[in-house]
This record gives sequence, C-alpha cells and structure tokens, in this order.
Amino acid sequence: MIGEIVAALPLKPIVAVLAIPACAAALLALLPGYRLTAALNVLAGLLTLVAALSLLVERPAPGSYFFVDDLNIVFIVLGTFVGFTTSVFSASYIGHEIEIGRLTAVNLRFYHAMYQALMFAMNLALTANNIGLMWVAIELATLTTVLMVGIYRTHEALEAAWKYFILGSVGIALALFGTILVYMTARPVVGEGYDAMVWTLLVSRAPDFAPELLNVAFIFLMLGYGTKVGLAPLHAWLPDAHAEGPTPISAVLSGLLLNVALYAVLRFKILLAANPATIAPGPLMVVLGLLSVIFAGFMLYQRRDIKRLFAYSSIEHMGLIAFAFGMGGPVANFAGLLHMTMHSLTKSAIFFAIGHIAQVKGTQKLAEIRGITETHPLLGWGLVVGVAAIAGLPPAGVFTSEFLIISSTFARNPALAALLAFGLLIAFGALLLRLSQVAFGEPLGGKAPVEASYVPLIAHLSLVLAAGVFLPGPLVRWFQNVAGMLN
Amino acid sequence: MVQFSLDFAHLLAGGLVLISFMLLYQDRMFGLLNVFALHAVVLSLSVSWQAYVQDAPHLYITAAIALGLKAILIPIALHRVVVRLGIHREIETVGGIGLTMLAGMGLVALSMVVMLRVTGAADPLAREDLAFALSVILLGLLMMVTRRNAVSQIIGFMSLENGLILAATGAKGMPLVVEISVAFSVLVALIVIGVFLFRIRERFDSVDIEALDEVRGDRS
Amino acid sequence: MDLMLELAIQGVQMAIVLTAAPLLLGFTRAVRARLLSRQGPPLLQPYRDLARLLRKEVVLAENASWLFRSAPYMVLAATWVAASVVPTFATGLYFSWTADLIAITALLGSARFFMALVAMDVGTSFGGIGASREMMFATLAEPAMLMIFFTVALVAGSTELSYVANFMLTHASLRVSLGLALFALIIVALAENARIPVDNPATHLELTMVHEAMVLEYSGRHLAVIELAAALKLLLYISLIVCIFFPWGIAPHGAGPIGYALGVFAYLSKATVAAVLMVLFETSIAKMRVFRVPEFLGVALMLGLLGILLRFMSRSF
Amino acid sequence: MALHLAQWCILALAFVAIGAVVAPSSPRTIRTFYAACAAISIVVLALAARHLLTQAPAETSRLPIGLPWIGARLRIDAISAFFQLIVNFGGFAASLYAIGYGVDEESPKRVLPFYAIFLAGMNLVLIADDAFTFLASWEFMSLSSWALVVSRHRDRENVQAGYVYLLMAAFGTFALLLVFGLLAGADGHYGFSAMRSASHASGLAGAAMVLALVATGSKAGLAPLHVWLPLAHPAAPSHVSALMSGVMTKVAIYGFVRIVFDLLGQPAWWWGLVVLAIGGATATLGVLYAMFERDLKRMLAYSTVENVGVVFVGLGLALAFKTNGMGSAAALAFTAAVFHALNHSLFKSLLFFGAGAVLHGTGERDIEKLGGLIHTMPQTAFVFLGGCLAISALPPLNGFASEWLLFQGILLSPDVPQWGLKLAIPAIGALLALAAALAGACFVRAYGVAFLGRPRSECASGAHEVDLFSRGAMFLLLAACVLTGILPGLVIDAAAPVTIAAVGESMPRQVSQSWLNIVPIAASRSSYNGLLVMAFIAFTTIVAVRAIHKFASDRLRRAPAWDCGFPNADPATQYTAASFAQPIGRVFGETVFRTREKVDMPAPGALRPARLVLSMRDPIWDAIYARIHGAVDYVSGRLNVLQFLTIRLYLSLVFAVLIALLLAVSIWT
Repeated sequence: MIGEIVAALPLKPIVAVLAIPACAAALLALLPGYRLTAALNVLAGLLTLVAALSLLVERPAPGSYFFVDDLNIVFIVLGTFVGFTTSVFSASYIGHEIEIGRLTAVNLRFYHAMYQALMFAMNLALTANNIGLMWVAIELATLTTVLMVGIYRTHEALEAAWKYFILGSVGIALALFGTILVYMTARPVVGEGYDAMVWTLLVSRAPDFAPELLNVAFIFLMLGYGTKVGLAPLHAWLPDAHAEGPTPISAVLSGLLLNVALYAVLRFKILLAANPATIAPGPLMVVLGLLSVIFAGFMLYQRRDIKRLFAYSSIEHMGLIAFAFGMGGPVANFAGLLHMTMHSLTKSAIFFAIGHIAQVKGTQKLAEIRGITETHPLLGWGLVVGVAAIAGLPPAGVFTSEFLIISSTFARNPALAALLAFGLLIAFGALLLRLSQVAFGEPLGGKAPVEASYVPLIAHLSLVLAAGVFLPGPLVRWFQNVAGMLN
Repeated sequence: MVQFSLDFAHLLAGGLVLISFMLLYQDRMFGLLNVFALHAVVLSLSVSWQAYVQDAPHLYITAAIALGLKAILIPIALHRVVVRLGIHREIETVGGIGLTMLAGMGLVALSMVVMLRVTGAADPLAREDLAFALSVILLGLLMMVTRRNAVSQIIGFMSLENGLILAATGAKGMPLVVEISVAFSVLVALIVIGVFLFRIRERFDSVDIEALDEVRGDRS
Repeated sequence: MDLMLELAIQGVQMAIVLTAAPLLLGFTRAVRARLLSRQGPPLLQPYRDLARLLRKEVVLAENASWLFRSAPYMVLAATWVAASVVPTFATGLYFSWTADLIAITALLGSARFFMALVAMDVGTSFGGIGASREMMFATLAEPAMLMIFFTVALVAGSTELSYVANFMLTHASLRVSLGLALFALIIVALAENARIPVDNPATHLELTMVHEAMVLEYSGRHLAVIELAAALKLLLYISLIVCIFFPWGIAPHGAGPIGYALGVFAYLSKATVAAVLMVLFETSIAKMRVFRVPEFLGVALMLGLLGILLRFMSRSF
Repeated sequence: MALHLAQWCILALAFVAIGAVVAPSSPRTIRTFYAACAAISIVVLALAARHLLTQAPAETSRLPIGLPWIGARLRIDAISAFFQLIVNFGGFAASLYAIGYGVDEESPKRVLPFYAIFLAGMNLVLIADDAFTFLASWEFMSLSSWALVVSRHRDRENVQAGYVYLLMAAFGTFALLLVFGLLAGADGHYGFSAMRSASHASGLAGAAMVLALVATGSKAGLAPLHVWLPLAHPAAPSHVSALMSGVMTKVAIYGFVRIVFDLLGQPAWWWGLVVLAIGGATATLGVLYAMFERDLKRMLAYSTVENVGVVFVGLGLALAFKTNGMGSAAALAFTAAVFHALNHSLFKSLLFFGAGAVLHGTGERDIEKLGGLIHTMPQTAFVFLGGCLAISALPPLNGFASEWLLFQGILLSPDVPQWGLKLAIPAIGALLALAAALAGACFVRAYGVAFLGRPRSECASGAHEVDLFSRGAMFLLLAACVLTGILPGLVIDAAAPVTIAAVGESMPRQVSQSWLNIVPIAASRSSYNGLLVMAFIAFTTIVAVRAIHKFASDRLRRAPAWDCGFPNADPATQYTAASFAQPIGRVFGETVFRTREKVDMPAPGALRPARLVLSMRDPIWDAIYARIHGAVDYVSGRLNVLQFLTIRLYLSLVFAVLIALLLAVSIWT
C-alpha cells in the first residue's frame, strides 16, 4: 500500500532526498524575510525526512552513482530526522538572534541556504556509491559548516572557523590521497575508469586487491575522515567550531556531520574487512577511540564554556563509537550503531536546551549560569535529562549501548574494558559536576521567560528514553543486520 | 616508448620531490615564492605529460590550472600580500633548516619503504609515482608544521596539494581528477583570501590565542 | 511442682544477690579501714545508708526530665537481671539460659547507657564530665570484657555460664589463655566498679570523679537505688570471677537443700576472699590520672585478644 | 503471582511519579501521593512475606523490554523476598512518615516524583534476573535518589553532596558492569540463570568477587568508599535520608549477596578474609567518624557506615565457613548478617525520622545548638531513645539480637583451617566489640546533647512536637524494633529459606524451642532469650518501683540544679558534644584522625578568653580522594594545554600520528 504510494510519487525517494535540500538551498538563498524562510527551512527538512523515510519502503537498486543499503539508510534517516528537528529549533533560536541583532537579514539568508546545502551535502555523501563522490560531498559539507561557524563574525567565531578550515583542509587532502590509493588498488582488478571507484564493485572485488596498498590507503582515510569525526588527537577544530557557531549548527555538527565522517570510515573498514590479507583496521580505531574517550574525559574538567563542554563530550562519544566499531563483533557493532543513534539524538537535544539557555542567560560561560531548573524548569530539567542520558544513566538508550560495549569488550579484553570504563567515569564526573552547577543552586543570570520550541527537545529525549526501555523488534533486527555487514 | 614515457614521468615526479626539498631549504620569503612557482610549473609539466601519455585530454585542464593559478597567480598574489602587510622577509623555522632537511630525507625514505613494499598487483608506474607523490605530500606537511609564517604554511599546503594532483593524474584513468583539482584550487584560493582578509600577518598562530581565551572564558 | 521449685531457687538467687550486695560493700569498707588502721564503719553501714536515703525527700533539679526519674530503676533492673543469671551458689538455674556471657556484658552496657544519659539530663558540666569519661572507659572495658569472655567461651565451648562453670569444674587445668583472661577481667572489674586505681568512690574532688560525677544530682530514693545498683554490680563482678575461674564448691543442678546450702557457703567464703584481695590491691596502689586509664584498660583488651589468639592457634593453650 | 503483582506495583509507583509531576502540589495531593506509596509498599510487603513464609518456589517471568535479545527477566526467590520485606517495610514507614512530614517541603515537585521512582527502582533491583535489568534498575535507584539529594538545591553543599554521590554511584556501576562482563563470558549470557549454572574459573571468580565488593560496597558505604554517605544521606529530606540510609544500603547488600553467594558458586577461602577485613575496618572507622560528628544526620549516616561494616563482617564469616563446608556455621553467620541488615533498616529509619522531627521542630541539625528536647518533644525523645538503645546493641532490643548471633558466629571460627582466617577473625571480633562499645558512647553523646540538658539555642527552646503521622511512623518502627528484639526466633526462621539459598543450609528451627529461646547451634553452646530478658527487666523494675514506693518517702521537691554548689544558669556551661567526644578523641583520634589540640592560653592578666583549637584530618579523604582529585586536576590541567595550541601545533599532532602509522605499517609484515 505504502509502497504503491511511494512508487507513484513523481520523484523517486533517492532523488528527492538530494533534490529537496538542493532546491531549498537555492530558493532560500534568494528569499528574504525571517518567518517565511524559517518556515520553508522547516518544510524542506520535513519533506527530506519524508523522502528518507520512504526510502525505507522502496529501496532503489544500486546505481553507479547512488545506492541505498541497510547501513547508509540508518544514517540517512537519522540525519534527516535530526536535520528536521534542528530546523524547528533553529526557527525559534534564529528568531531570537535576529531580535537581539546578532544576525542580520543577509546573514540569515545565507544561513538558511547553507543549512540546506549542508543537508544536501550530507545526504549526497551518504547515498553516494562512488568514493570520489563521497569525498566531494564531505568536502562540500565541511565548507558549508565552516561558513556557518564563522557567521557571527566575531573574532572568536572567525578564529574557530579558520582553525576548522585549515585542519579540515589537511584532513580532506589526506582523505583524497587515501581515495586515490584505493582507486590505484582497484584499478588492476576492476579495470580503469569510473568503475574502480564504485563502492559496490569495490567491495565485491576486494579480496583480489593488493593488501599493502589498501593498508596505506586506510591509514590516510582513517586520518582524513577521522579528523572530521573528531577523534583525538585530530579533534582540535571540533570544540571551537561547536562553541562559536550558532547553536543549531553545533547540534547539526554533533548530531550529523560527525556521523557522516564516521560513515565514511566505516565504509572503508568494510572494504578492508573484505580482504583478509590486510591489516585489521579494528585496533587502530580502538586505540584512537580510547584515546579520545580518556582525553576528552580529562578535558571536560577545565571547560568554562557550556557549548565547548558538550563539544568535548561529543569527542568522547565519537571515540566510544569508534571503539565499539573497532572492537567489532555482532554485539559491539550493534552497540556502536545504537550508541551513534542515541548520541545524535541526545547531543542535539542538549544543544537545543543550551541554545535557549545561553540565549536567556545571555552568556555561554558556565560560571554565570546557575539554577536553571528553578528559573526555567522545562529547559533545566530537559538539560538534566539530556546530560544524565549522555552520561550513560538509565533509562536512556545510551546506557544500553554503553552496557553492551563494555560488557562485550570485557569478555574479550578486560584491560581495554577497564580503560574504557575509566575514561567514561572521568567524563561522567566532569559532566555531572558542570550539570549540577548549572542546573541547581541559587539562580544566577536572566530569569526572563523564554520563547522556546520545546517540541524537538522533548521529542529527542523521549525517543532516547524510550529506546532505553524498549527497542522495537524490527529496529533490532535491522541493526543486527547492519552489525553483521560491518564485521 | 613506454619505457621512455615512464622514465620521463619519473624524472618529472622526482624533480617535484627535489623542488619540495628546495622549498624546505628556502629561508627568504620571495625565494620561497619563486621556488613554489617552479614547483607548480614542474607539476604542470608532469600533468601534461600524463595527459599526453594516457591520451587523456581533460588532464590538460588540470595542467593549465596548475600553471595559471599556482605558478603565476597565487605567487603574485602572495607576493603582494607580503609586501602589503609588511610581513617579515625571513622565514622563521622550528628546529632549523638543517634539521628539517634531515627530517625530510627521513620522510622520503619512509614513503619509499611504504610504497615499494606494495608489490605485484600494482603496476610499477603507479607504485613509483605514488612513492614520489607521497614524498611530496609528506614534505608539504612537514613544511606546514615547521614553518611559522602563514605564507610559508600556505605554500606548504599547496605543495602538499601538488603532490595530490601528481598522484591523481598518475593514477591512470581516474575519474573526477579535474573536478578535484578545481575544488582544491578553490580551497587554496579561499585560504589565500582568508589570509588576506583576516590580516593574518605573521603566522596562523599570530592571532593572539592567549588573549582570545580570556574572552572565551576557557581559561580560568 | 518441679517448675515451682526451679522458680523458687531462681528467686533465692535473685534475693541473695540483692541482699548480699550492700553487705559486700560494707565488708570491703571495713577491711579497707582495718588495713588503714582505722576503726571504720560497721559492716552493715551500707544498709543504714540506703535506709536513710530512702527516708529522705527527693530534691529534683528543676529541668530534670522523666528519664532522670526513671533511669535509676532501669539501671537497677538491668544490673539485677545480669546478676541473677550469673551462677553464685549453684549452676543450672532455671533461667540461666536466658542470657549468656555476651548478654550479661550487654545488660551491664544498658545500665551504663542509662547512667551516662541521665548524667547529662540536668545539664551541668560535672554530669557531662562523668558521662564522657565513663563512656571513654566503656569503649575499652566493654571490648576487653567481650574478649575475655570469648577466651573463656572458646576454652569451655560455650557462652553459657552454667556450662562454663561445670566445664571448669570437670576439666580444670592451668591454661595460659585463662590466666590472661583472669588478669584482664580483674582490671576490667576494677575499672567498671569505679575502684582505685581507676576511680575513687570516696573522693570529694569533683574533677577526678567519674561515677560520682554522674550521680551528683541524685538524692533520696533515687540515689538509694543507684547506690544499690552499684553495690550489685560489684557483687556481680566478683561472682563472675569466682564462677568462671574458681567454681569449686558450686552446687550442681538439682543438688538438693544441703547441696545448695553448701553452695551458698562456698560462694560466700570465696566472695570474702576475693573482696579481701581486692581491697588489699586497692590500698597498695595509688589512683591514676584519667588519661592513664585507657592505657590500663588497653592492657586488658590486649590480654583478652592475646588469649583468644592463643586459643585460635592451638587448642592446648 | 507474587512476581506478577510486584511488577504491577512497580508500574503503579511509576504512575504515581508521573501523577506527581502533573498534579498541582497542594498539601492534599501530597498526602494522597504518599499514602499511595505507602499502600503500594504494604502490598509488596505482604506478597514478600507470604512468599517467604510459605517457602514458595522461585517465580520467574520475562518482559519484552530492556535489552533486545534477552528481555527483562524478573525473578522472586527467597533472597529477593527477604530484602523486599526490608525495602517495603522501610518504604511503608517512610511514606507514612512523609504523609505528615512531606507536606512542608518547599518544592514538593522536586521530591515526590523521584520518591516514587526511588521506591520503584529499589524494588526492581530486587527482582531483576539479568545483568541489564539489574544494572538499569540499580542506576535508576541511584539517579532518583540523587535527584532527591539535590532537591534542596539552593544549598550549595547539597548539590556538591549529590555530585559526590552520583560519581561514586557511577563508579560502582562501572565496577558492576565489569562484574557482569566477567560473568557473562564472551557469548554475552546476561541472564542470571546462565551465570548461576556456568562454572567460573577461580581467578575470574575471585576478580568478580573483588569487583562486586567494590561495586556494592560503594553503594552500601564500605570504607574507603563510604565518603558520599555522610554527605548525601543528610542532604535529602529526612524521610528520604531514612530510606537511603536504612533501606538503599540494604539493596546494596542484596547485590553483594546475589552476586557472591548466588551467582559465583563456591567461594575461595581468601574471599572471606577480604570481606571480613574490610567489614571490620569499616565498622570501627564508621563509628569513630560518627563519634566526632556534630551534625545529627551526618552522625547517623556515619553510623550507617558502621552497621554496614557489621553486616559485611557477617557475610565474610559466612563466606569463610562456606568455603570450608561448615554449613551450619555459615548459616549462622549469614543469618546474623541479614538479621542485622533488617534491624539496621528498622532503627536507622527510626533515628532518621527522629532527626527529621528534630529538624522540623527546631530547624537545626547541629547538636551543639540543641538540648532539652525531651521536654518540648517528649514523644520524639522517647522513640529516639528507643532507637539509640537498639542501635547501641543493648538488650532486649533488636540490635543486640543480631550482634549476639554474629558473636556466636565468631566463636565458631577456631575450626576454620586457614591460618589467615584464624589470625584475622579474633582481631575482627575485637574490632566489632570496639565498634559496639563506641556506638554506645556515640549515641549517649548524641542523645544526651540533643535531647537532654538545657536548650543551647533559641531554636531548641522553641521546639515543637511533630505531627501525628510522623509520630505514628516512628512508633511503628520502635514497635518493630522491640518485636524483632524479643522474638528474634521468628526472624531467624523467616530467614531460613534465604540462608538455604545462599549457603545451602539453615539454622535450626527456632520457634519450636522452649520458651522461644534462640539456640544457634545447641543449647549447651549458647542461647539467648530476648522475651525473657524483657520480662525479667519488666519484673525487676516493677518489683523495685513497688518496693521503693512502698517503703520509701515519696516526698519530692523541685529545686535548682546543685552542680556541686556552683550552679550556672548559662546553658553554655553544659558539656558540649565536642567536649564529650574529647577523651575518646584522645584515645583513638590521634592515630586515626591525627587530631591535634592546641590550647591558646592568654597571658596572666589578659582579658581575652583562652581557646582550645581542635584539628582533625580525615585519613581516607586525604589518602585517596584528595589525591584522586589532585591527580585529575593535574592531568586535566596538563592536557588542557592542548586546547590552546596554535594551528601549526595541531597540524603537527596530525602529522605525528600519520608518520607513526606509516612507520607502523612499514614495519608490519
């Protein structure tokens, strides 16, 4: 029934997923006015989400440019969902920014266009069946976010954008070299030309590839895309980019862009796994992941800026996810996917909350924010729930995934599990320390009521909480299937 | 003929590595810009040779971009930046030039070891071409991390990128090469514009980080 | 009928300890006076004192609470119950299994608990001093006592005093651990009964008081009850030492009237000897500073612990 | 049946929580909500009691929630049922107390929902039958109680206390996670039934035991993981403090029993030694801390540390006996432990309720500012006295009964063959005796200073008695303390199935003993009869009172205190709590707390007062937590440099990683 409806649509879902944001970006670049554009932005987000969801129903056959499989559809649905909810949040957030004059009308037009361009780039990266195309898409996504991070034009924002730009460029260069190497590896087997970059062909022929070249390729790809993922010590751009840009962008960065980069890494991990003679990519991911978790855990203690705090928390969680995928195996892969989903939802929810909090308090400094649960109960408790969830307390889904990651690791390598637990504990301590200062105590800072859109916040958090209590069977099977692919 | 084309390609790639060393050796700003222009010219030659050998005319576009943009436009632009912003004419290095040269030798050796281990399946052209390309890339990165001036860092990045183009054009039949080289040129242009716009005079680090962090409140 | 008899014997025990306690006190005072070459009070003076106190009016501090008025009875009851389960003249008393050595310690602890509490009730500084010092002593004396009892129980294989006494009678032999326990128990007994060298019941210097400081605010019948309880406690300790370490002549269960009479006689003579020894010790030693007492009691605790450890090491100790 | 209903009850508690969020907070609704909690607790209590008394077989069920391919497995067996008894009796009493007490809460919405969830979480831990459900509900319990701790968040100290608490809870959870990781094995058998039937390698089981001790000990308050208790327990509203201290610590003990006695199988001999040593140290250290504490509720929390230590000594003994196949001795020690756990839940709840009443009546927790409450709050004073007697292990109340059993267990231990245990157990016994004596001193001090004497401040003199419900709850608990004290046999028999489940044997049936004696092994070894002791005391008291009143003068005159002829009207001349503790401090404090007294004596003729300055250091905080804090600070400070590098240096980092990896791949073959 639904399948028929989808089939009858004028646009194929896969096209729609790309075309809607692309057209919206072009349109939004032209249209003036705040209310209309914000609404259009939300509408485009919604339509993209619908298109992505219909991909679930009707999955196109893999073409030479685009393809959809069990793995990338997770990312697409998650990405479009977070993109949509963030656009809702963005509408109220940006409204306030316009009011206080932090953003001008021109900025706004630019902002909305870039927002949809980013959506387009990410969807492109996710659906691309060509490693070169994927690379181009990720570079595009990076560039759009660089521009958005710098949108406030303050000294700090420009500096953050600059840092992001330079480090991102080097990362992108390394990734390109890796991509070229993969092509070189594939060429003797698959043949010259376009085919040697088509993902589905690469995987099917991978066992015949020269393993040495593939190893070197993976190192470059891991470092290149790993920079985007924000793994320590390649993370440097991430905290500042999160802290200085508009909060919706922080939410999108943490909730989406990091995932897209991770997706790229996973793709190449699959490629390597298909060739038994190559090095196991797992240990590299495990080491970088563990390093990120512990490093970010310690860094959290010294943070004075609320958004930078949660940016470091993103590093920690991306580390954890990389760790899980690096460990591999059905349980850890499942947990990694689940964790990625939960992290996206939770972290963007946290950014929704702190976006409004920072607006109402007029500051991002942790020391100047106190007792939000008193002055703004809904925001405050939303933040408490979000942070508790991200810190891995039940009944949030993050708890489930952390449980699976640690306990499954422990059976295989107790020392690693203990180290991971140590890192998580360190991070937990820091997050809760800051949370209890911000959420409780004698209220400090603005007490004015806030015109916030609570819907995205509540929607994300309830999804996360529900996932901790109950994961629906189809979802579990789907994730298990993907976990099998990643092995 | 095949052997000759290979040898010539190797000669050009090897020349690129050599010029990368020359870049490392420079301690004067203008000298650096000139050597970089030479770097771009050699790259352009190499790309053209590949276009000819592989009979891939679209690669001439890439060669043209390399020549026009990197060998001429950007050096001139940077020249003006240096003059306009009154940037020091001397290049500040970390660890001294001799040491960076030694490190560069090590890097070349490393890339040879890494790439020459790749045996059998890959054809020798690709293998040796890649070894040179990797050397150029690593030397470019080395330059970025051992030079304190923003301009020399940009040049490091561009030489890194030249290495990438070298690798991409050497990879016979690789699609999207032109697009990629265009995309990279845009990136480089943006960086140069960034330097110009943000008045990053001396170094990428010259933005007073300490003072900034006070503002951000990330330092107690 | 049997039950009635058993109950009667238990009743006799309770009556004996209660009536003999002041006598014992009077006896120790008389002996002490003799040793100091004084005339000394008559033997029955404690009874007269009690009677006099009972006749007097009670002067109650204005803010004394109900606890202050009821505590003396609680103290007496706890001490009396403890004293009545310690075999004096006969073992196997009907209710002897109600409370064993550990429970006796705890009952004495209850008495002390109330005593120390009411010392703080009126809110004077001397009461507080007394209570505080008493509890400090107790923190060492009580574990010491438990350790001693553990040693004994491990030797005898039981914490029931009747069994212990029977065991000591039948398996009597010299054991190191028992010697340590005896020595420690004497130290504890001196401390617990406010005897020299730990405390001086006859002191008039408030700052050195411990027990007396606690009861400063009492008068009349309340004081009488407390005095009686104190005398009872002294008797209890002497009975304990005698029962555990020198159970000779104690009447076995169901010994018949003559056996019980002999038991009473034996008990009284042993108690006399013990009292004399105690007074001898007291008169030959000086009172120590308050903060020397913990060390003194610490010795008891260590001895008790040593006793157990030896016992754990080998059955033959 | 029991399990099914228990599930519904937990769900009902969740609905109460939701209702509490939604409903307006008028005193009426607050009362209704607490009444609902009380009713639900009573239902679970009744179910558990039935399960235990009928010795029903274990019930299991499986809900399709939680971890996907395992589901939430639930199970009620004797161990669960016994602890359900503890939890829900405490829950019932606390809810009853709160019907009156909770109305005056300044922000009820910060308490009510979490209160219900807290109860639900504790109940869920007890019936969880797989690692995930167990951990999730365990964390749930921590999280909700954390929210309760920070419910009075305007006070900075409370928030900090909550922070320390949650951090320790997380630490415990990670340790538990590792335990379950160990037990589940590589294939991820997270169900308890699989863990129970699997045979664990001895080294692995030993590691799991240590981790379980750390995990549950951090929740129960074993030294040196106890630091959060005295911070967090007092910070919550008093009925919650009672639950946390009296009940939640028991859930932690349940966790230990479940993992070590039930899941791990046969113990190794050194397990007992470790548990005994930590238990003994905890008991002594806890009460020493309590001795010097001037905050009434903190004092109670420290006393909880002591009692938890006592329970763990019992468990350690049981382990030691179990290793050596001494079934009846293990049963005795284990019974003593769970009996003491039950007792502690009763009297500690009672005491916290009392402290809450004092706080309510005077607004003060500092005992140095109290005094004379026996006049203004006579009923509270009465029940608090009962609680003090019980916790000081004085007969005939319940605290004594369980300590007596424990001492009997220690007396059985010369038969243990291992030398380590032989040497340790007497020392532990001495520590336990010391702890008991110190507890007595500690509660004399607390009661004497807070309730007796003269009021030391205006808030103390203006105190007023608490409401009917609160008093009712306290009297209920006092009655329970007396009942379990004089009829310990009933509890021992009720605990028999638990003992069988944990150590394989049980104590002989007690109810059939003549005169309701309790006889752990044989009448010739030892026996105790709380009922008769009670009767004896009553009898002798009556005799004494009757006799005195018959023969003595009954004249009575009120007069100013005599005080050796120097009465001073100023309440400040009374002995303070600090001065009370000072002699004990001199004896024990110098070694443990490095107490230093400094007398600042003015020169002769100077008019300023002399001062005595007492300094104390917390050895555990200094040795462990201060260092960890310092280390984290140091490391994070050092690493923080990485936030402020230049772009060039960041690039160098990337470069270095690249080179390292390339080197690695070139060396790798």
